[in-house]
Amino acid sequence: MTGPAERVVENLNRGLHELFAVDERVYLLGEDIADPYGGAFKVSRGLSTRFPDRVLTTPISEGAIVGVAGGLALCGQRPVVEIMFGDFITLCFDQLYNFASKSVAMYGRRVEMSLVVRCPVGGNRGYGPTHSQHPQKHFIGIPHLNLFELSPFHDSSVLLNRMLDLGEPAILFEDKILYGQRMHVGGRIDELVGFDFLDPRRDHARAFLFDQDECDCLVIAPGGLAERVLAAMRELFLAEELVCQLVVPAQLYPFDIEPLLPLLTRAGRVCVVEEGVAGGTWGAEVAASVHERLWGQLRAPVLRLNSVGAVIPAAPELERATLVQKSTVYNAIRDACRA
Amino acid sequence: MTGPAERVVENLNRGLHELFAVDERVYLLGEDIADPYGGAFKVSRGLSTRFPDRVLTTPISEGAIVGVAGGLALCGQRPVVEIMFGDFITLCFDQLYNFASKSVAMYGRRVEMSLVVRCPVGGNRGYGPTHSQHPQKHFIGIPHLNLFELSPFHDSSVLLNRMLDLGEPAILFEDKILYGQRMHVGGRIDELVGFDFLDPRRDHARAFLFDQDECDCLVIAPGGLAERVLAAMRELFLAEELVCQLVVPAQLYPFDIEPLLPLLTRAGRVCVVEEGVAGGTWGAEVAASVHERLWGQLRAPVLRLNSVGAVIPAAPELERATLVQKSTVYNAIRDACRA
Amino acid sequence: MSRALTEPAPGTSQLAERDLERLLLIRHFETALLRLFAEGKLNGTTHTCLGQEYIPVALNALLRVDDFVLSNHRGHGHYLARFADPEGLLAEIMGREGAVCSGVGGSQHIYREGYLSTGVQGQNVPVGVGVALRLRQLGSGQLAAVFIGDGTWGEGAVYEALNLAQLWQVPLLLIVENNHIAQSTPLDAHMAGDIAGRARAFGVRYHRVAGIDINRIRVELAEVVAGVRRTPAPAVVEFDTVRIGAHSKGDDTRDAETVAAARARDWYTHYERAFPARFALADAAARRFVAELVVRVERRPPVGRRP
Amino acid sequence: MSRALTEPAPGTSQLAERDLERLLLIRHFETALLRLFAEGKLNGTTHTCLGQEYIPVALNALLRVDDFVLSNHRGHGHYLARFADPEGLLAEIMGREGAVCSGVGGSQHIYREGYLSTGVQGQNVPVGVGVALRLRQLGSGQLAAVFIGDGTWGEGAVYEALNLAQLWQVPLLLIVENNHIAQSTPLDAHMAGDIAGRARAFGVRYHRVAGIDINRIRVELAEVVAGVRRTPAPAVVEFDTVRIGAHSKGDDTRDAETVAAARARDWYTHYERAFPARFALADAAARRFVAELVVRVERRPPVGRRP
Ligand SMILES: Cc1ncc(C[n+]2csc(CCOP(=O)(O)OP(=O)(O)O)c2C)c(N)n1
Ligand SMILES: Cc1ncc(C[n+]2csc(CCOP(=O)(O)OP(=O)(O)O)c2C)c(N)n1
Ligand SMILES: [Mg+2]
Ligand SMILES: [Mg+2]
Repeated sequence: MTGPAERVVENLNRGLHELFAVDERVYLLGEDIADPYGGAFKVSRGLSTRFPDRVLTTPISEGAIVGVAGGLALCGQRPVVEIMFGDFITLCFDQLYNFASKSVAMYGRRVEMSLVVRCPVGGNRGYGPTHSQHPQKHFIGIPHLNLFELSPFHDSSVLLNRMLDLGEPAILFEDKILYGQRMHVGGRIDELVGFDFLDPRRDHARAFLFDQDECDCLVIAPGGLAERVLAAMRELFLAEELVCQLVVPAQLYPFDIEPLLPLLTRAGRVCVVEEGVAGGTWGAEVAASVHERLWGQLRAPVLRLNSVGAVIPAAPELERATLVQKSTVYNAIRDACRA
Repeated sequence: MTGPAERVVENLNRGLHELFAVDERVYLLGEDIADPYGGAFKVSRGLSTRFPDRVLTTPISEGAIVGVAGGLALCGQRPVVEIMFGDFITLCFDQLYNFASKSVAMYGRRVEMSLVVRCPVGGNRGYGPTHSQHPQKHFIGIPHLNLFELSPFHDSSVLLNRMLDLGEPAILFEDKILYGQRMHVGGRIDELVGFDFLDPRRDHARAFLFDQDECDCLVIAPGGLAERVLAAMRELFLAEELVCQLVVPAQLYPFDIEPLLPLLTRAGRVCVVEEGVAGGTWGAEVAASVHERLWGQLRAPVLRLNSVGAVIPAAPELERATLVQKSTVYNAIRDACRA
Repeated sequence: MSRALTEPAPGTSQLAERDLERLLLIRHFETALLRLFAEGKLNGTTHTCLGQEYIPVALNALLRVDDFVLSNHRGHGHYLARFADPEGLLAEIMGREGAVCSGVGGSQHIYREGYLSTGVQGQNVPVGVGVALRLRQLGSGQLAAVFIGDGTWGEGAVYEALNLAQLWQVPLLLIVENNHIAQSTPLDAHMAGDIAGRARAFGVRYHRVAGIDINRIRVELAEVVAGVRRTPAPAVVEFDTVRIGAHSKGDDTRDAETVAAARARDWYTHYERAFPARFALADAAARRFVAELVVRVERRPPVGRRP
Repeated sequence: MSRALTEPAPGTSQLAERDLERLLLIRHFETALLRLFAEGKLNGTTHTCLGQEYIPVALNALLRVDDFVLSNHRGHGHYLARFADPEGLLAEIMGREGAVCSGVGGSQHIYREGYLSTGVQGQNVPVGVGVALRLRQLGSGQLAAVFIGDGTWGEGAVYEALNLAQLWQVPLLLIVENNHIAQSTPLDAHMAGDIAGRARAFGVRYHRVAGIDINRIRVELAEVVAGVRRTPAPAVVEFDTVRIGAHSKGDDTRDAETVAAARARDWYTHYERAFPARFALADAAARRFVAELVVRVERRPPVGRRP
C-alpha cells in the first residue's frame, strides 16, 4: 500500500458506488443527494450521475422517504436512505418501528425487508443542539431492527452488503467526525498501536498496544469514538503505563458479546464509552450483559462514560466541555485504575 | 372507607377533572376525547362538557398535537395530550426530542415547558402488533424529558400535578390493563400483602408480605405489572415460602435509586420486570445502576425479565405466550432463588 | 308491493352474480364478527365496513391480479373483494388454525402477495408510493392501490407521499373512503377544506364518486384507473360513502338521526328493493355460507396451541 | 449615468430611514458572517438570508411588539428586523459573552420574549398553532407569525398544522419565503403543485407578494394581517423571492445563470440604483457599524470560559 489510506467518507462513497454497480436492486433516497451537491456531507458524490434512475433526491420529507423505502423493500428492492442529520431520524420513527421492522414478522411469516437508513450523527462540529446528537439508543431493542455504526476499521462496502443481506431493516449511524479521518488498514495504526478482529465475521475490531500482553482496561466504544479512545490509550500508556485495549464493534444491536468474553475475562476493568448522554443507552445494555456474563470475575463495575447529560451547545468551548473527549476517557480510566 | 376502591380509570378521570377545576392553564388535546365518546379508553369522560374551551378533540395528527402543546407550554399554559395508543407516540418523537425537551435548555436559559403526554400502552388485550407495545424505553435519557408510569398505588391527581409542576415535558405511560383494576389504598392490599412508600414524595410504592422481615427477592416493576408481580409474590410465598417485596416507582426517568438502597442492600436478589422486550430498556439502566451502587454486595446479577423479543401477536394464546405474565415472574424468581 | 320497491332504486342497476355474492359475503362476514364480539369470542378491536362494501367490490374489477393493494384498519372488505378466502381471514381474526397470517397480524395486519394492511393511519400512503415507484420502473402497467379514510388526511404522511407521487409520476391510486367520520369525530371537526382541494394542491388528478351503483362506478372510473397505469401518474378517487355501523365493535355514539341518514344510503337496502327476489336468494345463501364458515372455523384449535 | 440608473427602478419607492438602515444592517451583518466563516472564525453552519432581507423588514411594521414570531434556520434577518440587538446575535453566533442565548443555541436556536427559532424544518408551524391558540383565547388581537421556506412544505407537519389552524380559527400568519430552492433542490424538484393551492386546500386565506417594494408590500398586506387578528383566522402569505447567496456558508452549486438571475432581483441593487446618493451614505454607515461590531464582539471572551 502506498500513500495514506482512504478517508472514511471516500471509503463510504466507494462502498456505495460498488454496491450500485453490482446490485440493481439498490437505491439511494435522500435530501440533496444528487450531483453536483452530492449530499450535505458529500457521501453520495457521483452516484446520481452514474445511476440516475436509482438515486432519488427528495423533498424534505424524512418520514415519507423511509416509508417509500419500505415499499421498495416489499418489492424485493434494496433501498438505502440518507437522513441529512441523524437528529431528524425522529421523523422516521413510526415507519421504522411500526412498519419496516414489524413487517418482517407481524404477518405471521418472514417478509424480507432489506433497507438501510444512514444517519450522520454526533457533535464536535459546532452545529448546535438539534444537529449534533447521537440518537442510537432510542432505536435499541426493536425486534428486527439492526443497528450499526461506521468505523475507521470496517470497510463500508463489506458493511453495507452485510446490512442489506440481513433481510431486515438496519440503521447505519455515521459519526460526522469520522468522515475526514483515515481508514485503518493492514493491522497497524502507528508504531505503538496495532489492530485485528476478534471474530471471523470481522464484526469486532480490536486495537492493542504492540508487545503488551496485560490489559488494565478493556474499552468498548462505537466507531465515532475510536480516535478519541486511541489517543487516550496512547497517553495512558506513555504517561501512566496503563495498558488499554479498544474494541470497536460494527454492529451495536443485536450485540454479540461472545467474541469479547476471553478479553473481558482477562481484563482488569471494562469501560464502555459513548458520545450520547446517559440513560437507556447502548452502554448500559452492554454493561448489564457484561455483569451478567462475568459475574464475580470483574474487579469493578463496568465504567460507563457518556457526555454530560445536557443539551449540546453550539459554542465550541461549551460543546467541547459537554461531549466526551480524549481527556474524558483518559481521566476516567486513570482514576478508575488508580483507585 | 366503604365499598371497593375506585378503578384506575376512574381515578385518572377524577384526577383530570380536579386539575381542570383548579387550574385554568390546563388543556387536554387528543383524538376522539370529546363527550359523549370520551376517548378510546374513556379517560376523558365528562371533561369536554365541563371545560369545552380547554378540551380540544383533534384530527388524527399526533405530531402536530404535541407541537401545539409545545406552543401552549411556551405561553405558560399546561397542556395534557392524549395519544390514543402509545404505539403512535412514534409520530411525536421529533416534537418531544428536538423541540419540547430541548426548549427547556437550548436557549441558554431555562424556559419552562409544562406539558404532559399521556399514552395508553401495553398488551394482553388482543389489539395486535401495532397497538400493544411498551415504547417507554425509547424515550429514556433525553435531557429534560421525564417519564412516569401509571400505577394502582399512585393517585393520579397527585401524579398529574407533580408532572405539570416540573416545568419540563413529561410522558405518562398508562398500561391499558390497569384501567379496569382497582386502586390500592390505605396501606393494605389483602390479608397477605400491605404497602407503604419509601420516600416522602411517595414516588416509590413498596408492597410487602405482612409479618415477613426477610426478603429473598426485591422486585422492581412499573405500575402496569403490579398485579402480575403481586400474584406471583403471593404464590411464591404460599407454594415456595419465598419472600418477595415489590417496588413500584411512579417516575421511571430520571430514576431515583436512593430510597431503594436500604432495601437493595438487605435483599438477597434483585429482579427488574418490564413488559417491553429486552434491549436498551429501563430495566437495563436500573440494573446497571444497582450493580454500580451495590458492587460486591449482591448475591447474583440483577435478574431482568422482559417479554419475548418478538412482535406481539394478535391471537390471544400467542399474545399471552409472548408477554410477561404472572407465571413468567413466578418461574424466574423461583428458579433464581433455588439455583 | 309498491312500484317504488319493485323497480330499481335510482342508481342501482343489475349486478353480476359474483358482485352480489361478494357484497353479501362481506356484509354477513362482518355481521358475524360483531356477533362473535358480543358473545365474547373475539378480542381486541374490529373495524367493520358495513355500508362501504360496494367500494372494494366495484374497484376489484378495475384492478389486475398483479396490482398491489395497501389496505388500512378497515380492511376486511378490501381483502374479501380481492381474495376468495373468507376462511383464512376469519381464522386470522378468531386466532384459529388456517389463519392467513398465522394469527400474528389479526384484523388489522394482513399480508399476502400483492396485498398488505396496516393499523397505523397514514403509514400505507408513503409505502404505496415506494411500491408504485418500483412498478413504474417495471413498466408493466401495474399500480399500487392505497385505501385511506377521510380522517387519515389528518396525518402529515399523506401529504408528504402525495407530493412524492406526483413529483415522481408513479402509478398510485389513492382511494379515499370518505364516510364523513373518523372514529367519533365528524368530518367538519377534523378536516378544513376538502379532499378535492388537497388533490388539486399537488396537481394530482381527482375523481369523486357519489353513487353506489357498482356498474356505473366502474364505468366512471375505468378511464381514471387506465390513466394511472398508462401515463403513469397518481390519482385520488374519493368515494362519498357512509359508515352504517360503529367505528369498532359497539362504540357508536352518533345520534339516531345521523345513523338513520347513513342507513338510508345503505346499498343493501337499495339493492334489496331493486331486485327483491334475486336479492333474497343470494342473501340467504350468503348468510348460510357465513354461518357454516363460523361454525367450521370455531371448531379449529387456536393458533399456537401446543398439544 | 443613464436614466435607468438614476430613477427609481420599478417597484422601489422611498424608504423610511429606519427601514433602509435595517435592510443594510442585515445585509452587512450576514456578509460579515460569511467572511468570518472563510477566516475559520466560525463553526457549524450559518444560513444567510441575502436577497430576502426585505421580507422581515417589510413585515415588522405590520407586527405588534406583543406578537409571537416563530423563525427557522434562516432567521438572522427575522431577528434583526424585530430587535435592535445585532450585538447579542453576533455574540451568539460567535460564541462570545453577551450572547442572546448564552452561546447554547447558536445561529439556529434563538429565543427571547415573543421570538423563537428552531433548526428542524416544519416544527415551528404546529408550535405556532399552539401559540396562536392561546392568543386567540386572550382575545387581544395578537398573532403568531411563523416563517417557513418553500422546501419546508415537504414536511407533513406543515399540513397537519394548517388543518388545525383553520379548524380552530387561530390567528396564525404563515409567511412563506419562496426562494425557489431548498438547499440544493430547485422548487420544481421538491414541490408538486404550488403554495397557493395548498392554502386553498385547507380553506385558508392566501396572498402572494411578488415585489420587493417595502412600502407597497405593507399596503398590500395590511388588510391580510388585520384580518388574521380580527377574525381571527389563519392566513398564508407567500413571498416570491430569491436567495442570492449559498444555502449555508459556501455550498452553492447552482449554475452561473441561475445565480445571476437571482442577483438581478436583489433589492440591494434596485434600491442602490433608485436612490444612489442616499443609499451610498446609509450603506457606508451600515458597513462601518458592522465592521466595528465584529471587532468589538471578537474581543470578548468566549462564553463558558472559566478564568
Ligand atoms: C396514527 C394513528 N392514530 C390513531 C389511530 C386510531 N384510529 C384507528 S381508525 C381511526 C379513525 C380513522 O378514520 P378514517 O380515516 O376516516 O377511517 P374510517 O375509520 O372512517 O374508515 C383512528 C383515529 C390509528 N390507528 N393510527
Ligand atoms: C427536518 C429537517 N430536514 C432537513 C433539514 C436540513 N435543511 C436545513 S435548511 C434545508 C432547506 C430548507 O429549504 P426551504 O424551506 O426552502 O428554506 P430555505 O433554506 O430556502 O430558506 C434543509 C434541507 C432540517 N433542518 N430539518
Ligand atoms: Mg372516515
Ligand atoms: Mg427555499
